[in-house]
Amino acid sequence: MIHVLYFAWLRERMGRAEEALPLPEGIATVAGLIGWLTARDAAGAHAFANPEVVRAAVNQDFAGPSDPVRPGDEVAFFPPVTGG
Amino acid sequence: MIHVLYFAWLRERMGRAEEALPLPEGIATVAGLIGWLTARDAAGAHAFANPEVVRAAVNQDFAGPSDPVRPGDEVAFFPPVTGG
Amino acid sequence: MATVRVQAEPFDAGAELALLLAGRTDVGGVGCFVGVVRNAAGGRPIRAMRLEHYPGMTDRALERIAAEAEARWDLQGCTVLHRHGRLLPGDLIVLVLAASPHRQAALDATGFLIDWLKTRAPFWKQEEFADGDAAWVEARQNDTAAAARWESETL
Amino acid sequence: MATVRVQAEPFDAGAELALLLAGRTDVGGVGCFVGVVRNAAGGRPIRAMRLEHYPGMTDRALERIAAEAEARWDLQGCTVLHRHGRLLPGDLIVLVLAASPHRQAALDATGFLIDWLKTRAPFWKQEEFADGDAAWVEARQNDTAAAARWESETL
Repeated sequence: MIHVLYFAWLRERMGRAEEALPLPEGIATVAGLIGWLTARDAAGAHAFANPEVVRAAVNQDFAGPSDPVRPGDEVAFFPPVTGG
Repeated sequence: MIHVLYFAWLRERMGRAEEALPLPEGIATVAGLIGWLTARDAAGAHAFANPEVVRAAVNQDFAGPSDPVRPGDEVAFFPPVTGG
Repeated sequence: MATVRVQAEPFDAGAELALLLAGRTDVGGVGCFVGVVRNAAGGRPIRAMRLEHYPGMTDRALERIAAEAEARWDLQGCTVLHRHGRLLPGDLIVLVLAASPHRQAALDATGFLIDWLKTRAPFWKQEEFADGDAAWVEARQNDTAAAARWESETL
Repeated sequence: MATVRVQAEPFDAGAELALLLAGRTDVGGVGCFVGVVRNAAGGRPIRAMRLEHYPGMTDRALERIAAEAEARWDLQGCTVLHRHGRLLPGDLIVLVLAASPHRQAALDATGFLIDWLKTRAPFWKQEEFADGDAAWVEARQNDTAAAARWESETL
């Protein structure tokens, strides 16, 4: 299983703040997971329509597209941060 | 008359914080006044021994050696400032 | 030693400064930045600012940012506080303090902390307009550029 | 609008920040610097710091410095407070605050205000050492250089 979190407008477009799911067959990277979520349903297609404005973290560290995703990981997707 | 003020170690070396004196004959600039005070007595000679570390203000504005001194002016002498 | 906190409650900048200085007499200066909720964005009046964050990650991110500042400058302590939740115009959002024997280090570290926080701490602002509309704030190129200045100075 | 004050009494940085922000919701950020009396100079313990000033001229000088900052940056207000008299290690000497819609302006103006104050406000520090000795602080080349940075940026 992996734990996936969504924030800000990605949360709104996904219609959920988080979900637990089995790491999909053949998916081993952040980019792979984005592709899988995009293909899964309309919400995912909408949320990830513009991947260059999506940022990710794996286990609470910022992660790039080629960073690995493994069973047990916490993966988060969100827009570029705007705090401060 | 002019009103002359001394601060910090210039005050200590002059042995006074201020004095009122008639604008000396032939003195029309800050540098002129420094020369006159230096020649006046041992305290002045000591206070102004090292003119490059003496700063001046005329009527509460920083002034350079060639700036004019006129009757009625308030002239201050002090080391480089060290506030903040 | 860094103090890092993410909270819904207001903070007291004066009290945080006193805390940073408490019990020590070797500090020469403290740099500080306070971010405030503005009443308008792009000329459009704002009723409130909602701040969403990633609870598990924000503390870690702020601690890292503080540790990076302490590694780069001769600091005697720093404080990074960030609020979340719904804030009103005039409310304080973020507080950064950096104490050092030297004023330039204190000021530079303050600028660094706020610049890095803006691009590396997982917070997202949503503006609630006077007419009830809400919009997520977009990341500004400016902020990325401001943070990048500090990257080129690494190593 | 600048608030400028020279006083023997301690100041409350938090209260000054609140005053600067009071009744307005258009400020985006406030930069701040607080100078503190250090317990040693050149490795020699200090018992107290005496601050002499030129009463008639200090207020004028601080007002000019504040006006210069307001002319250079988009400020919504700034505060410059400076203490005089005998201060102890850990006491706050000077407070600078600069409020702006934009954080970079607030931070830059803060740095400018403290740099200029150090070379243009008629204050003189005398260190009182633990053994009773006292020595006037000499102006630092550093401070002149820091202030000069801002001169080359004029006009």
